[in-house]
Amino acid sequence: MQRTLNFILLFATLLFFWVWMNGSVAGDVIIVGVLASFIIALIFRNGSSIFSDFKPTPRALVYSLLYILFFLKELVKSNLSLAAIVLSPALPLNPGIVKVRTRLKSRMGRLLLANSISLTPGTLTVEMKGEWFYIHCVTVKSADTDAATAAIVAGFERYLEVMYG
Amino acid sequence: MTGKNMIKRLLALLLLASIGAMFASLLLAYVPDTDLNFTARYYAEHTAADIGAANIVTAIIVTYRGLDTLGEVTVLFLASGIVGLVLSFGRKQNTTLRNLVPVGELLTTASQYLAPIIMLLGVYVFVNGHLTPGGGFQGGAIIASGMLLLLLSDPLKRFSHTLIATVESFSGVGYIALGLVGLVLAGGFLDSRILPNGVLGELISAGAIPLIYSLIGLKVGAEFSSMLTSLSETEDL
Amino acid sequence: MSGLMTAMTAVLCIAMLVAALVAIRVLGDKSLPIAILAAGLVSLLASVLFLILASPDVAMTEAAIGSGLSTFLFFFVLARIRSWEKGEREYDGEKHD
Amino acid sequence: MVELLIYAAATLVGMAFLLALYRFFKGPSAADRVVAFDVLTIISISGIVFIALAEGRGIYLDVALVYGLLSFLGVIVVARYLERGL
Amino acid sequence: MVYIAMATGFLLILIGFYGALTNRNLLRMIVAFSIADTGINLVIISVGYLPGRTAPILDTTVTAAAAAARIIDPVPQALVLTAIVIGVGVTALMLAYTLKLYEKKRTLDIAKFTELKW
Amino acid sequence: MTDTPLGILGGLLLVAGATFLLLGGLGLVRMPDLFNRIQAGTKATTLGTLLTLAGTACLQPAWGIKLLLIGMFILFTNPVSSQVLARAAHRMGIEKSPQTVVDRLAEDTGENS
Repeated sequence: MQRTLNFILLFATLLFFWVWMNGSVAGDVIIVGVLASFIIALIFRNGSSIFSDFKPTPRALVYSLLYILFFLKELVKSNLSLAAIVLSPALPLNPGIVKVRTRLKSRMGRLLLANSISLTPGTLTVEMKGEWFYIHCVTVKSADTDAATAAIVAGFERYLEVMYG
Repeated sequence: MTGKNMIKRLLALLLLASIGAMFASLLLAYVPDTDLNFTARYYAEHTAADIGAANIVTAIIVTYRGLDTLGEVTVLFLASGIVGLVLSFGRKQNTTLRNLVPVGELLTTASQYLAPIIMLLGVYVFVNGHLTPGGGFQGGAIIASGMLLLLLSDPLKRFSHTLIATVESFSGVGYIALGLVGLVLAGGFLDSRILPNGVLGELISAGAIPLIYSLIGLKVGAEFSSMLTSLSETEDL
Repeated sequence: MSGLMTAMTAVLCIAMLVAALVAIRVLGDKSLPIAILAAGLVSLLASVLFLILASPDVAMTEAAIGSGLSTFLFFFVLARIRSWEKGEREYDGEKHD
Repeated sequence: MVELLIYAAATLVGMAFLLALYRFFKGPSAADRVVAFDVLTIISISGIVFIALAEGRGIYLDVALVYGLLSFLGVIVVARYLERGL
Repeated sequence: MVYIAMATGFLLILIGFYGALTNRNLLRMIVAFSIADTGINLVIISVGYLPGRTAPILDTTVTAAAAAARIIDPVPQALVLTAIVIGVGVTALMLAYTLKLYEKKRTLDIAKFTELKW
Repeated sequence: MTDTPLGILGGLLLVAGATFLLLGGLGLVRMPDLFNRIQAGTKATTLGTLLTLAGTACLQPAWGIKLLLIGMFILFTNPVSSQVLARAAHRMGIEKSPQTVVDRLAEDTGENS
């Protein structure tokens, strides 16, 4: 049962990407896409799709929209702060690797969290071990684990927890 | 030793200088054409009506010069076969498996999600070979890159040889069979006009080109994959 | 916009020549992984140059092959040689001259 | 006006490219060069988009698609080699 | 623009030959060969380029009727496309031989392989 | 490529994206050690490329779908490569800049502290 669901999800994701790549929903495109997605999903039947762990509740849909907005805001904000650092003649750095804790369990959620942390400049995921993430920061505000968790992880985790758990 | 090296280097430089002078004369005498030459003009004017492919390069590779492409695919097949053969000679029997640095969680997860999408991109590239840039060779290379991602996320992973060999032989046989059908039904070996040309710019058009290019794509992908696997299996048994 | 294209070509060509010279150790680093990386850079930049020369098919081939496959082949052989040399000193690629 | 802006943007991209090339040339360690390689490939995607814009041909974007999805493979290969995981 | 690209192609060929002739490490020679390969492809492509024209793919901007006046020569592209793929096959073949030679001799120095010298 | 408001907006976005690319290149040259270079280099260039894609989408609205797809691929693949590289660098024991205040990972794994 779980495997069938997984297969269907992967198939749907691939078909979605196929239509996106082609940029059209003409009949022949869909037919070829169904065929190609089916074969690839068959080859990767042990694999999983981006939406495998997604919780299909209305709240999660709203939160994923909010998550994208929040992420874009963080991206621009932190890029500007990094730009200030790079442009200042003295290079006010205070680098270090801190340890943070995450509550996320699902693979996709953890991947998204690590990617979001890496993409916001100033923080970079170096290693993931169980519930501990090791983050390199350009400016370390506090080496304490709990304070760093609140500063780096909490913002993203709030949304991801609802979406992927 | 150093003196001998010196002489060798000097000779190499002399040789290169002469080749370089040749190249320089070629470059200085080169004037870009202002118009297409005879062959190119023929292709430009007749492809759309005769073959029905929007991508003229694809029309040349698959139909006008189809026999050359058959040769290329054969060369690639031989290369991958010889790589496998050379590496399987005198393989050591009892080497221990390497103890590698384990792969990080992020890469395993990401490759699991990305590999199907890379494969899908490969299929997109070779199915749309007659409309957009790309085609069988590029699509095959992209599919092999997807395999490569899987291999990187688990260096000791072993792919199914039978699957790769089956895909390779089926696509090869299908390619030849389509060529023979062209010989019977249309103008000659590997003629794509065994199916109707359709409307220029649609996905299913240009005769048998999407079909032939898909088979080439699968074959090239399987050949690259078998090269990768035979290289990655040099040390076990 | 041909001026833009010409400037782009010039920048790319400079980059390719520098990378090629690094690769065969006329200038720059002498280690073998760097040489392979530089050769990969040459082929990736060549793909952009092919696109400027109005041949997207070739550009796509070069991008698909140069980005992963050929680099991987080189590094895999290098890694095998390194693992066979385990116990001897670290492989630096330049033992013999 | 728009053309002028495109020229300005292309100039800035070219300068970024040259800076990254300097880092590739300079080193000092192998990993530094890999970072520079990564940055050069990302900048090249912008370059491809600029070429498509200048020529006005949307089909060139397919190349950027392949480039964007595959260029990270090279970096991963080198990184795995450097950490002795290949 | 064509001249710059063509000159770069020729220079890459020369650099590749120089590297293949002066280096004694087998892997480095293969790297040099692949650079020369890229250079040759670049030269062939720039021969096919016609200034002010665009890629040989028909769509709404380049219609089939206007194709002969708008596109560049497609034949060199078809040649180079297959040449690149074959180039990777050849590189893989050379690397496999190198691996085998290393396994036998435990060295990558070309001067140490003396069996075929006379 | 006309001077419509959307076209002007696209041009400005292009310039903004190119500025971020330049900042990334500058950071790559100026930063003192490898981890900071990864931060400055790959992150700023990601935003720069995204803005460039957005600007192009404004200039040529018909390409929007494909540009969005390219942007998504970049967002998905780029952090993966930089994380793998950072991890490899840490395992190799790349020298960190003397300004580094804390390294919990080296403390926990006990290597190359």
